[in-house]
Amino acid sequence: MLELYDGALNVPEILTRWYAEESSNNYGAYIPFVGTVREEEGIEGLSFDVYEPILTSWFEAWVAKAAPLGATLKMAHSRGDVLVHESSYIAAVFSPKRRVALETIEAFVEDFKASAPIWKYDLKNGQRLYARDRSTPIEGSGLLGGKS
Amino acid sequence: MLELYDGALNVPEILTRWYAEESSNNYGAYIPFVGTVREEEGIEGLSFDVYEPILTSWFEAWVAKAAPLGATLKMAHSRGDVLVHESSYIAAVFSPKRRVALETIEAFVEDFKASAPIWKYDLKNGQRLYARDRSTPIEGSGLLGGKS
Amino acid sequence: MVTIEFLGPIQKAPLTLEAASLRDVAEALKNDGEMSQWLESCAVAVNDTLVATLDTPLKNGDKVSLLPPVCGG
Amino acid sequence: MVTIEFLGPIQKAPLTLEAASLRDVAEALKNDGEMSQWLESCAVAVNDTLVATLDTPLKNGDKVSLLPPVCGG
Repeated sequence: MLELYDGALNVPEILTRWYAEESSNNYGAYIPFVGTVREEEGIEGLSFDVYEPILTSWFEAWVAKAAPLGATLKMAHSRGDVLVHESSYIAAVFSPKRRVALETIEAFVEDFKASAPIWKYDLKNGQRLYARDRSTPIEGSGLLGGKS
Repeated sequence: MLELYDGALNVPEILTRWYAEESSNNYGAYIPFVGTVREEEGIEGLSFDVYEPILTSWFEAWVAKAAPLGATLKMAHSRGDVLVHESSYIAAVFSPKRRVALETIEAFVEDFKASAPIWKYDLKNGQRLYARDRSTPIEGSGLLGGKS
Repeated sequence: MVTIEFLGPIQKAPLTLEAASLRDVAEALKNDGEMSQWLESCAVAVNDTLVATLDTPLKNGDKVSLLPPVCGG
Repeated sequence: MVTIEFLGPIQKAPLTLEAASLRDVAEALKNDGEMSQWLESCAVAVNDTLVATLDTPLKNGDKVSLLPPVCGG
């Protein structure tokens, strides 16, 4: 399940609801990863643009990859502004055994960082500034910029 | 912080309280690992003995190891009986950045499995049976059994 | 006609143009000074599927999306 | 006198005995049929610190703990 919210995530509500949803599915391990906006370089917060169609297909591809391992994935992300010390991202894995859960959460979070179509902006002095130097080109980028 | 409880853990309460406790400490990543009792081989649940003095020093050594990475650790575990689909274990890491959090939760959970002085029993047909074949000798075991 | 849309931080309104393949889109955008800084770092999707070759054919009504470098989380 | 305690699944009441080092404890327990199945797989702590050698000295009042294979989680 992929959930998008306007503004900061309600972390207790999400972690608790996901735990309850899977409580009778006989998973032995539940690992959520919660990402929170850090106060640094004088920012007031971050802001996010999300392109939902491609995010959804990226997420569904991950769900399909996790299924043969017996694992289930969930994700929540913010759209728009999230202030410092608020949370903007939760990814979670449920699996029968701990090894699959530990390996899957790591790969899922790292691929999210590299591939998910979400753009981050610093909120600073009332401006919304694209965080270009912390952003990663999606694999295969540059197709349109090749020598012709 | 190390927390021991009689019986199953209140997972929503613990996950939420830990999140709140660290909410103004500028951590960017929070990863709890929640361990839940699986229904398998006809067990009614598991039961745990905990030897608190050595568990505490094991945990404090981990806290000291995580501190130079800027990371904070928390752990909760059950004593006594925990029924199937209830949870008995939560380990969590908070850190400024995701890589440290992902690497630390994995190492912390794996060392817990290998070293923490906790003994597991199957609850089956009203009996409490030591899960010897799923248990691991602590590193250095056998000292007293050497040839004399 | 195909529609070209620019995602995230690229401040540019959608374009429509005639194109038989992505190669035609690449040619058109290279002549757009505003876009030159982005082309090297953008991924490309056709109808919301990422594509890997300029030979990707386009037909009337297709949507081409440019995705600049990402940073979720 | 030192006290020997048996943790977790070892169903055995604590013992007290005279011992100048862990070597003396090992000798005493090897003659205890009930314990032989456990010795190969137990870790040993003195006053709640795990130890690695039979030469560990013991003094009056010390506590020696035997820790059988573990499985938390």
